[in-house]
Amino acid sequence: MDLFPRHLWLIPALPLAAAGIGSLLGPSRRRLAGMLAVAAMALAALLSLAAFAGTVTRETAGEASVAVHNFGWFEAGSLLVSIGWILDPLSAAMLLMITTVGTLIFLFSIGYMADDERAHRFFTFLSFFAAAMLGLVMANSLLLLFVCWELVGLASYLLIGFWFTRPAAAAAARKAFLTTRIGDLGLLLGMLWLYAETGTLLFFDDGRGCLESDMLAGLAGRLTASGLGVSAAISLLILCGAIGKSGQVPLHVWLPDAMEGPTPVSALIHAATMVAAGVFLMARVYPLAALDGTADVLRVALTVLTWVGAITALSGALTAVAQYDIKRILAYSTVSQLGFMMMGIGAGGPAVGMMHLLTHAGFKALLFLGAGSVIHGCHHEQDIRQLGGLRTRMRLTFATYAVGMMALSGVPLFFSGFWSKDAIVHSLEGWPGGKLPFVIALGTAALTAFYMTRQMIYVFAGPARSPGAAAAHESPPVMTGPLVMLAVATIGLSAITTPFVPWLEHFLTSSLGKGDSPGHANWGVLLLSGTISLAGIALGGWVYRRVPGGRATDRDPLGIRFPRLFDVLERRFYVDELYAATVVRWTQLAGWLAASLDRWISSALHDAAALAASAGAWLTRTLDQGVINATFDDGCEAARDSGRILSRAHDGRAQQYLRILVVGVAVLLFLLWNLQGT
Amino acid sequence: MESLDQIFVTAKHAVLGLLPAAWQPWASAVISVGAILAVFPLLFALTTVVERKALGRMQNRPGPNRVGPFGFLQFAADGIKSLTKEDIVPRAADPIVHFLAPLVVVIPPVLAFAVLPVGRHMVALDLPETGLLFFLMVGTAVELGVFMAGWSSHNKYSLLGAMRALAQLLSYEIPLILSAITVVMLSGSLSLVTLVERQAEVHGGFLLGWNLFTPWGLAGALLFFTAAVAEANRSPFDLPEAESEIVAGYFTEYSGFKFALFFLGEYLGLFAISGLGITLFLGGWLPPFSFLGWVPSWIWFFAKLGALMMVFIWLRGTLPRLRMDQLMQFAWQFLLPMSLVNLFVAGLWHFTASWPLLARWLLGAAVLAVPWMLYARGFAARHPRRTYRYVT
Amino acid sequence: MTLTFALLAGLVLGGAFAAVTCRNRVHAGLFLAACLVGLALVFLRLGAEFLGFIQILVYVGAVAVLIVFAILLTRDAESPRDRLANAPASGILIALALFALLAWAISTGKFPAAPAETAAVAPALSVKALGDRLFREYVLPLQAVGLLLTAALIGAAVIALPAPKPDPLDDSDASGPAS
Amino acid sequence: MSPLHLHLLLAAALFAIGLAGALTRRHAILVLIGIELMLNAANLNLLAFWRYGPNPEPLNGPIFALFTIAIAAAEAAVGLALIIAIHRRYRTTRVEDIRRLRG
Repeated sequence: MDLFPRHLWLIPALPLAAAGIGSLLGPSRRRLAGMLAVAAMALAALLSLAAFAGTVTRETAGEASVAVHNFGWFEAGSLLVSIGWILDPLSAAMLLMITTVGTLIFLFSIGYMADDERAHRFFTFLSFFAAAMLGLVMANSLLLLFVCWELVGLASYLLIGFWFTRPAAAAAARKAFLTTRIGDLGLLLGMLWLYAETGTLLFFDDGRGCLESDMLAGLAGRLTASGLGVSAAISLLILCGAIGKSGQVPLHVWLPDAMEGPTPVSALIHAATMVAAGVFLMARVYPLAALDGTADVLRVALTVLTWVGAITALSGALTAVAQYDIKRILAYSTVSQLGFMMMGIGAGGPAVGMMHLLTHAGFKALLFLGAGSVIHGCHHEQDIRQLGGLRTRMRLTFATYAVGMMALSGVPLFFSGFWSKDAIVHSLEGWPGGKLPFVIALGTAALTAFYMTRQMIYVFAGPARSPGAAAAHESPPVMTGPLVMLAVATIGLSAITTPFVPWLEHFLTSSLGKGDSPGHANWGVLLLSGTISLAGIALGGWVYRRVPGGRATDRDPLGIRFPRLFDVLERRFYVDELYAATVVRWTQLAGWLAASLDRWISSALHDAAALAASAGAWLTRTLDQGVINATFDDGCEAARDSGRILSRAHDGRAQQYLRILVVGVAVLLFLLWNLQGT
Repeated sequence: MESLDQIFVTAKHAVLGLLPAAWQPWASAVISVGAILAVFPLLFALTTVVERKALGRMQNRPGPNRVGPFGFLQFAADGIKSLTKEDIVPRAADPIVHFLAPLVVVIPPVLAFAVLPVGRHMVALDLPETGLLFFLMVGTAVELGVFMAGWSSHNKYSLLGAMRALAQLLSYEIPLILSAITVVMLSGSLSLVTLVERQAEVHGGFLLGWNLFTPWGLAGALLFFTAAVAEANRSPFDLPEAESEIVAGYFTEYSGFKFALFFLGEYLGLFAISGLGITLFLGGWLPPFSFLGWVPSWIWFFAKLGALMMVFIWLRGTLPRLRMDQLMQFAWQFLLPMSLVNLFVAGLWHFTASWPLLARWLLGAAVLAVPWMLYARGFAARHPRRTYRYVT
Repeated sequence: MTLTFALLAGLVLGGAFAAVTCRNRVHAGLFLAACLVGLALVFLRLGAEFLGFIQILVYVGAVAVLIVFAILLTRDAESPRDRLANAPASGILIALALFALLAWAISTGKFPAAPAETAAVAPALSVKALGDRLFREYVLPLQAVGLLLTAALIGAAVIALPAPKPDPLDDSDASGPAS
Repeated sequence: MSPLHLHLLLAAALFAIGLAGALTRRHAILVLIGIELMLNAANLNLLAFWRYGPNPEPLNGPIFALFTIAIAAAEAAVGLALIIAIHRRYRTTRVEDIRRLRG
């Protein structure tokens, strides 16, 4: 294994090169760009397969399953910042997953984006994203991970806003960017704190890494002022980043809107890989999070993690029930599944969570691609009420979609989703932190089955409810091919995820350590979750039995029965509205404060102007506070406006800036010399 | 012969010998300055006459032939006339700047002569470190003078002339300096004296190693003299003072002695820059062939200078004036790239020092010729041949 | 030594003061040139012959000329009365305060004293040595500066490019001031 | 008052004058002039320290001054180009008229 991990950089380098070349190509070469991206990705997949195999051999041979390659990045004075690659079961599995799923999705996008004249840009961004994501996964340094983390965010921004001519897309991109930033701030703080505590950001550095026993032992005793363990505090901060990226409550709002992007993007970034980055991050820093206390005492960070996951899972599933946009439904189910993974990590340890991550990546990508194929076939009709009857027109899509649906809703035995979710349920059942998450998980499982059934019925059953759906046609093989492969993978994975042949779990556990209550086969629970998912499907089938005969304008049967509840769900618990209100008020206040602070600096005349203007602006804003704005974007609007108020102080007069600058420098120099003098 | 070569130097030292040691540096400076101030204005006077006569011949007219033998005292007459003329300062003019401008135009070339070796050991001020730099530095000061003249006159034509002059001088300075730098690159010195001595080695027993006889030197010389003509506001680049377009450009509002100063400054500048060209490319005061070494060095220098003057006069008599945009385009789109290529060739020449002479030559020539042809083709493509309608 | 220095300092400061105070912009440009010439002479007195000449070559020959050129190109209809930005007092005050601060720091500051012999005679600034260091230790900054200048040339040409005209000669026209 | 102090004081004065100009003048080009003056003051400092500093051998002062000059040249070129462009676009060169960047 001399090639890896030393030359692990080859894997992200390939898509990066593809992106580089793609960025030079013109619209006329967009097909070539697509081919290039796919080829690079496939090559990367082969490489990561090799890496994976190497890890497996080492792991089975009982050698150290963690192989790292560290090197100095740059040196500033006494500070040497070093980064490195890591190749352990976790990263190996992730690499393999990303590259394979990525390859298939790239392939799919060739068909999906065939008639978009900016497809070359699309593939450039896509490859760039893949490179960043792979870098994130194989980073052996929190710093490198953070860098790639941000790059991934950028790529996601670019891709969500790929059709930036649509205001909705642009807004969604901005929203995703801003929202994830909030979390990333936490991650950044956590990183800095960790560095302050341990003096290194390398995860594994033969003994000196911040995730290795000595460092952890050093951290173990320390408490913050609030009595919270330092490691717990740090991992909570890191968890903020994970929450932002993985669309956990309360920062989940961006993920559904991100569906404005092209469907392959939703499949790759907002289902399979990027949103999983948060889960991956938590799995990576698990030793840190699991540090304070011992196994019998509950770990703060992990408890929070579990509860965040539980709440997210439930709310996501509930919301998904009442959505009409095919992609939004999938988005909310992604949110809830991510919650599941978080729960899994919190309760059952990283292996459990990661397992669900891997399987979920497979079948959720499958579902999204299926949705993409549907959308493509029905001429960009996304409202499930307008669809219907596609079972006969798009047989292949239907079959594969069904596989994905059953995997997601956890139909027993033959679908990976069942086993991985089941492992989580197991671990929750044995979790010392209480039974409630276990119940939530079961309820969510039922809901999942329910809304997936609803979607299936709406989309595929009965006759077509709109001309678009009536004119639907099966997608070209370049699109259906990946679907089939993913379906096969979904079923195939179930072989190695069962608690009877828990090969994958062992493989992952070997490097990540066990959780509080690792799931072990428990017939009762197994039976319970199986029946629950089947019950959910049955319930869905019963509730929506009349939909196939109905018309597009019919109200949702559930909506008829519980209108108020349904409205709440449809409006996504009014979270966006809540944010709009709060964020508006908050930014207002901040802007007004900042403006009034700035006042004394600049000269009297345009201060008066600033005061009047800011007061006026504030007044107007406070007036239309009364009207609750409908979307989060008004929050961004408000941010901009208050920025405007703020910027009254810098009125574009270079000389003002120069004045202030000089004064500041002079004061600094003065202080500097005085300090020298003393 | 040796004595004849060094006659001025020995004379100077003889004079210095009479003085107390303390004075000698000052005295030597004074003498050198005096010599420069005596020789070059005289040269200027003669050149004006010669130019007018030559132009006359080219235009089938006698030219000045009344004052003195063959009219060769014409300059005296003109000088007296301009000295005795009334000196008019326009009311709108900016008096101080208007007064300073001619000085700023005249003084730099005079300073430039200080570092110019007009003969073996015949240089007023040898700056071993920065001779060439000094020369270029004083050269740039002229621009400001021209601008001052044009602006201070508060005359539309003067201002136009000044603007043209600024644009032109700025633009042609770059190829000028770049082509001069090639010589510095290969001689490894900024001292003009050293630059001349470096060209003294003998090829094939008789031909001296003037830089002109190298591909980069040849191209450099062509570029340099082209730019030099522009720097000196000589036809065909005399747009700043194009009589037929903007009267007399930046010195429209000058009369009498100041006008003469402008005239003087222009010619001194021309001498200076030609002298620099001679020093850089034409072997300075060296004879072309080693067997002509018995001729005094200063004679060689002034012979070359005279020859160049004749060439400039010939150009003026022959070439029509460019248009402003053509002028700019020529500087920025032809001279500048070509001089950059020339720099590259000079580098090649340096690194192929071990090669046989012919190979180096061919290589350099090829590297220069290819872009040149490409440019030529590009221009031909961009500017279809104009059709002129002649009066028949 | 002090006399010549005083004269030069007077030239520099006077030129600078006139450059920033006089109404007439072209005069300001010319005073700037004068001030820079004086500064170049100071450099010569410091033994930095090369830099003195470069200073004149670049500043007087290029920058000053560019400035007056730009002044000519941008004659707009603003009356000469409003020649000061608003609240000039604060600006002057700030400048004075800064000068006071610097002067205080200089007069109180302890500087590593030069060895007697170097203090007495100017160190020879040989262009060869300069080039050596420039192309050995400082080759990277040198490259960077080269890049910067190229970018500035192109950038200035593009920026000053007037609203696109069909005539391809304009870019050469515009890049004139960018030299 | 050693020569070094004299030169530093000269530089400081030059800088202050340039700063005052940059702060108080209206015409963008005059502001630019002020900035050039400040740069030159910095150059003077560099050379003074090189000349009277403990070890003039490394020639750091002149080299830095050289870089400064080059950068100043670039700055002037771009700055003037900008001013010309702005003038062409907005018909003004008064600094506080050029306020498109204000909030």
